[in-house]
Amino acid sequence: MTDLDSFREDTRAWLEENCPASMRTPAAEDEVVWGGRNAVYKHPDSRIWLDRMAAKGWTCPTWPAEYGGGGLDKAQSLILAEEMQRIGARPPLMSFGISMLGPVLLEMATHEQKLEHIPKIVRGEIRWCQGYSEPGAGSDLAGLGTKAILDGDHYLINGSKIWTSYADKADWIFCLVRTDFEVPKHSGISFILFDMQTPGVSTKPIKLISGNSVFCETFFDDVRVPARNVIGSLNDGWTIAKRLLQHERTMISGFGLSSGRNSRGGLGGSLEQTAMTYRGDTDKLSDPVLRDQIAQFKIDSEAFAFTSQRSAQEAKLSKGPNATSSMLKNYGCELNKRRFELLLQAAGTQALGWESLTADASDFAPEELSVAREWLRSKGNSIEGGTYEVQLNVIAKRVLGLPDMTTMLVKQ
Amino acid sequence: MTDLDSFREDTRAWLEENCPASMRTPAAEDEVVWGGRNAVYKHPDSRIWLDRMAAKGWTCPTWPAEYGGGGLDKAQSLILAEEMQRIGARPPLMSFGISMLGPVLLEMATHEQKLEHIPKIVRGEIRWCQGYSEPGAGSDLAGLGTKAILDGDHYLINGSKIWTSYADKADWIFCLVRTDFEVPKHSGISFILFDMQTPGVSTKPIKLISGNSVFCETFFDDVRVPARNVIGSLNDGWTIAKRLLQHERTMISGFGLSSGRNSRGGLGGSLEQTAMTYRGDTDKLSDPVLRDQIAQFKIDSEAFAFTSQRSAQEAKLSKGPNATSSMLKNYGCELNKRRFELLLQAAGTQALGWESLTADASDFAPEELSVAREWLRSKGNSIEGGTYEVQLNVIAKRVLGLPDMTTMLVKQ
Amino acid sequence: MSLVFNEDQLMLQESARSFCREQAPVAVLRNMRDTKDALGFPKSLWQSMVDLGWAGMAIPEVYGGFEFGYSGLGIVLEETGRTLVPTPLVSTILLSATAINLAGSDAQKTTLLPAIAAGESIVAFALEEGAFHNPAHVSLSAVKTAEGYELNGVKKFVLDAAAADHFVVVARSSGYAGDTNGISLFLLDSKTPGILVQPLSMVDSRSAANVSFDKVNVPAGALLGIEGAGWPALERTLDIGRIGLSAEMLGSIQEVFERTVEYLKQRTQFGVQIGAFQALQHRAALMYSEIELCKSLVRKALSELDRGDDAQDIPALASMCKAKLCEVSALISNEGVQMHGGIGMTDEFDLGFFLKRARVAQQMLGDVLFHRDRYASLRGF
Amino acid sequence: MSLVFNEDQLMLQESARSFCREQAPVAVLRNMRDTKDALGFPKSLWQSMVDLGWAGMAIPEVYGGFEFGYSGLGIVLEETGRTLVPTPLVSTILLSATAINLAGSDAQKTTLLPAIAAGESIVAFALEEGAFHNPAHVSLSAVKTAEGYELNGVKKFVLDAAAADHFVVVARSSGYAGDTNGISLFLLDSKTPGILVQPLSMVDSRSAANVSFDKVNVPAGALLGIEGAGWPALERTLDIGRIGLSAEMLGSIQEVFERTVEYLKQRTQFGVQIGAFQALQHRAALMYSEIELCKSLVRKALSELDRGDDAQDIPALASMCKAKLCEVSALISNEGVQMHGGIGMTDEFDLGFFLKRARVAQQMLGDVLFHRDRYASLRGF
Repeated sequence: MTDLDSFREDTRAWLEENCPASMRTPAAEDEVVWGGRNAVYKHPDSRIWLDRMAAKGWTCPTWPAEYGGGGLDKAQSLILAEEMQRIGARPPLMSFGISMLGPVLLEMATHEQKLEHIPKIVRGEIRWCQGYSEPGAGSDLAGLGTKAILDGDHYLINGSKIWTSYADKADWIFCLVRTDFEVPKHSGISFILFDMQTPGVSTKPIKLISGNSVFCETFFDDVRVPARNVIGSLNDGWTIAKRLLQHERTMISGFGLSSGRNSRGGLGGSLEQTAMTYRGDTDKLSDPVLRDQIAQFKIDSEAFAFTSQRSAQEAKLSKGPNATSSMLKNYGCELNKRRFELLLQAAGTQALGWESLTADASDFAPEELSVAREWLRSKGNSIEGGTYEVQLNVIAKRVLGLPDMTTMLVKQ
Repeated sequence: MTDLDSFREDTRAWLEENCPASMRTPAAEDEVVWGGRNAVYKHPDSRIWLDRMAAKGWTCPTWPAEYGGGGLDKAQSLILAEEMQRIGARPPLMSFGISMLGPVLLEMATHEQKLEHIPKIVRGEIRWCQGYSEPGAGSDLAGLGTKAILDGDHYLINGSKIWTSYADKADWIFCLVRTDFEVPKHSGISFILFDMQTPGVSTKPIKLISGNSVFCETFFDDVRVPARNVIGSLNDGWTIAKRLLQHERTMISGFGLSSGRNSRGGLGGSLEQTAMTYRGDTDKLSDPVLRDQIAQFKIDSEAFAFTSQRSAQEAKLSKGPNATSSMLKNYGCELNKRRFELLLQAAGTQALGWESLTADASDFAPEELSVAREWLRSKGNSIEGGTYEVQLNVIAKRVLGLPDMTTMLVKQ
Repeated sequence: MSLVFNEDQLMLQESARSFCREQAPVAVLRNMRDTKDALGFPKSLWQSMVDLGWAGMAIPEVYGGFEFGYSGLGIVLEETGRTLVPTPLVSTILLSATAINLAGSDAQKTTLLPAIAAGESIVAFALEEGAFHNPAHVSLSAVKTAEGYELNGVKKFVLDAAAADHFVVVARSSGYAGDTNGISLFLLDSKTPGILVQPLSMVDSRSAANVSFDKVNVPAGALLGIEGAGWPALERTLDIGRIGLSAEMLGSIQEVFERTVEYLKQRTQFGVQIGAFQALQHRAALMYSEIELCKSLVRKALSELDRGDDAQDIPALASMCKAKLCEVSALISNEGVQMHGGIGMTDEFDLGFFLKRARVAQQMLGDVLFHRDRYASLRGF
Repeated sequence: MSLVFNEDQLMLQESARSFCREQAPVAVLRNMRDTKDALGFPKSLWQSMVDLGWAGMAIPEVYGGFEFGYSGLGIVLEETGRTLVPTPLVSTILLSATAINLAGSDAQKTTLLPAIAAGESIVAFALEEGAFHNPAHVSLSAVKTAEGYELNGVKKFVLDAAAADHFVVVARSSGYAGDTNGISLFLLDSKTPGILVQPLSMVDSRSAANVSFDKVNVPAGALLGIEGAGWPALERTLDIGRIGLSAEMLGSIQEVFERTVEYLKQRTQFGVQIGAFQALQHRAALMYSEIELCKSLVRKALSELDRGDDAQDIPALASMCKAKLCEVSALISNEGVQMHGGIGMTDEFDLGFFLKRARVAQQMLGDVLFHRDRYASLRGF
């Protein structure tokens, strides 16, 4: 038996013993564990499951054991993922600390900084949010105006951020601030971390067209942050920001990956099943044109999944994220948007309810209502994390090497 | 009886007497009469028909009688058109002189110039071609390099033109030349007419992907042209050129207008009839997705025809071509391209023949072959007469009033 | 036939536009939503519109209307579409009044049309039975009784049912779901015993309800037209509804587009107005072109309706309008949000209301696929 | 399963690319067209390819092949697609050799496969009978006789029929057009009396012919597989053909795209490279994205084929490939011409050859609508 075989055997046995039965089903949206100081465990077993996994570092399997991670190599982590999938185990923890900040800290932070922050991410003790966009800046991320002025061994931060996901629920923020005002705009930015409980920080949720409020406006009014909380070199925050945006894109393109699967989108079955159910069809979808559109969508989804695989394989060969991340982000988002538009067509007026006014949901079932809300939410996919337009610019210039008219303009 | 009623009665009687029976059927492509010194009358009656119509000035019904035109007002010319349509009479003459040059001469030329050129256009004695585009210039029409240098009372013209339609068959050319080299590029251009038999003029047909050669390269090598042949003010040719391009766009957008009709496209019946015939369908097209695409196409075609009508009505109210000409040109061209792509789908591999190798056309019928050729030809619709991209720029800037990035660049 | 507005029509457009901008901006719909208003439209606002003659625009003079024609009604609908005014124009004026006028007896017309034109009566149109528009697929049953008929069945997604004093009900008196024969129309008081109105909360915040008919007994005089032969009047009613709804959609589309172009001129990024970016310019130019086609279709269909008995090709024109408007409405509502970026995603901004309304209007009276299919059949392929 | 090339595959790609660029540029096809070559491909060029092992790439070693796998053959096809090399790879290698290998007796395999691998035999595949791909709709009849079978009927659009020494013929031995039962495959000498080959001139300048079979008597040994049970082998053969053809289309698509991007960088208008115009940039970026999806599909399908008996989901993968490649091929061939402007419309420039080939390849072995429909059925909706 190879090492990997025995690792698989051990992993399987450990999971068998430690993963509660209740954690082997898909999590409803409100059962997802985000961790943090005010963590909510709607299902009591989810706390047990998180603690057990965190103790082994398996919330972050490939991160170094030195900082609390699992210390697994790529092959082992793949086996862990396969074994978890085999029993349908839920991810024990969702967090921007894991998907975005952590990888960047591991690459760019000092040993002390890692020691301070990584273990808490692994254990889900601190929930992070991202302070990038600013009101009025939009895609022009580098045009940010939040100021950090050195005052002894602290920075005094003033300004505001927008589109901060879950800022009202987060404990700490990783934030882009301007620390040099004399240089071109990309050059004077620093990447800094601070506690959201620091005096002067306030948040205000933004209500979206879907009726939900996952984003906030965040205001900084003379917020004092220790200077040692800067990550990487002072004024070199743009480098870190770009790196982090790549991780964000990779995460968002996952929307498209799952959009081909049968389990998503609110309505129980797949897209084609939904269309058939709402038409009373059994063998074949009776609307031939919708059938063609769904087939086209599913072919694209499958092709997209193969492309993500291929991109991951290429990234492994060339080490590090590759040029396709912009393309994957965009295609994934467009697929997700297409999926919800098709779901609306699949279910007709039953997918256009806003809320149920009856006790027994005889007007609109909860799954139907969530289709409408998620459809509205999906429109943001091609705006957040670098707009559709910005990604196309990136592909055109970085991947295809086409000349840059904006640079010509900026040079004026 | 009103004047118009009696005009209609007279016109009907005249047509009845003067339009040969053979001229009351659609003209095959090689039967169209283009006029000129080397005019070809494949059908002998077409010469008779042209001469009779030209004698009344009815080849150009609304042009002033003073210059040989019909001198009709709008209402009368409409009646003439209706009466011709009623008996299926062919247009007696096709020419760029009528559709493009004439209207501009009437507006901008001197009395002497009109007297010299208009009557010959009306009678089809001179066939005109257009010398606008130059090799390498493409959409950047104003960047032209053909030079006209004054030498006494003549200009000495050197340079070359490309995409000159039927230059090898034309008698005269209307041409844009650079007459001032010290000013911004739009300002130093003049509009000049000359005989293609002038020494130093030569042409070379360009073979297209469709296998046809309607366009030429045209070379000018020390061509001496009388200075009085300049139309309008010296160095103000760009004004005339733009006016003329509007007429060209109006003409080209006609492609889309006719693309909804049943009689075009090489295959006898309509698009949907073709699709049904090649599938052996009788009541309903058996491919439901193609049926949907054809329906979408036909709806757009009908909507486009209404839009052309509306635009003409609006132009009448506001006097002169209006802002929609770019939009109509583009939409018409795209419709024509769509039509041919759909025809390929309608007829499958039978629409993919290049020539017939059999005596009885048992491999490919002539109509099938012409679909393939016209399909290829249609790809040029969105390139000639101002590219698709240039028209969209025009709509964005002139109609929607969006700011101009290229101007910002040129200002550099 | 003229596809451009005449003086009278331009004046009407101007006055309707001012009225909607001033008296009925999007804030009115927002307020209806936030206060969970049960009626579905502000009563006093509707009365002001009635006072402007909007309710009687397409009703014959002899029944208290103004005969300004469908082109006039279309102009009004276009303007209400620009600010998403919640009104019973579609339910009561376009659908029910048309059905009554086409199929009703003189007594029925005399009773209801003047009341409608005067804003005193709201009549809901009860047709759909499933999640998709399917007018021949009626199965709510009308069985003959000694005194008249008994109705049994359920109607879904009935617009303005909560405010209605009467219903036009599409029922089946013989045959099976899918047959065009055997369809009968009824006009009945909404208080008739056995009727249960169950309000719905829809994404577009307009008023709709599911309505069940449980042993609803109506007199023979409730029949609208001839028993079993309701299909032709129903089809024409629906076509008029589709054309009018297309006019409303045209207004919304133009409003979103104009707001978007305005935003492109104002918003700067990377030091320039984003409207200077050519990719956005071209997308805007393509949208403009599609909207021009929509305008022509809607005007053509409306003016054809106004030719009365000479009207030609109405079914095909109705399907062309609805098919094209659905397509362009999807395009513009999506591009509007995308080009506005983050702000377009916020509830505080109006754009979301247009997006939500767009999808409901797209489904109503047949979506794009329904109408392309119908158009192809009408054109014989 | 790996979707990236290994060392061997990269080497093959490199050598195939050099070969095609140097020995078989588009000028070769142009010359075939201009000289109206009857054979359809240059014989010596094909022999050079045979010498490189391309003909035997997917043929088992025991029958004289090299078993380099379908991934290898796909790499070669992709490169021939880049320069539009006319070869019998589709007719003889992808279709006929596959059918013989899947359905043939040992004797049939021994006779023909080594000859094919050695470039000594060209075998055309005679399937279509109408203007659209419709494999179950076979009606060319095979009637049993004392000595074997008599074939009667017409096959259309048979690739490389002029050069073929043998035909694989798809015939009906029982049942009716449309039935999958009753289809039989035959392998016969192209000189058999009663066969008439009528060459076609197609837009893509490749060799095809209509072939009529008039009382063609063949021995019992000409049957390929079991009488009436040819469908499964035919389906698999066609799927392999569709995947291989998709690989060829992928090569053409990439070539057109790369040439277009190159042109965008070189061509200047209004004083700047046209590639700096954002609208063109975005269209290029969208094309790039679609091509990446095409690549992944083709590689996935080819490597799945190479798993032999473990291969999964081949029918769906084949339909996904062909559907997507048809769609993107239409997009790229059109955009290529448009972005090149006038020069793209001239015969002197190569682009037209790609456009013409694209439409023929799109129709061949099923167009986008055929394959989306098939995919939906395979996925159960």
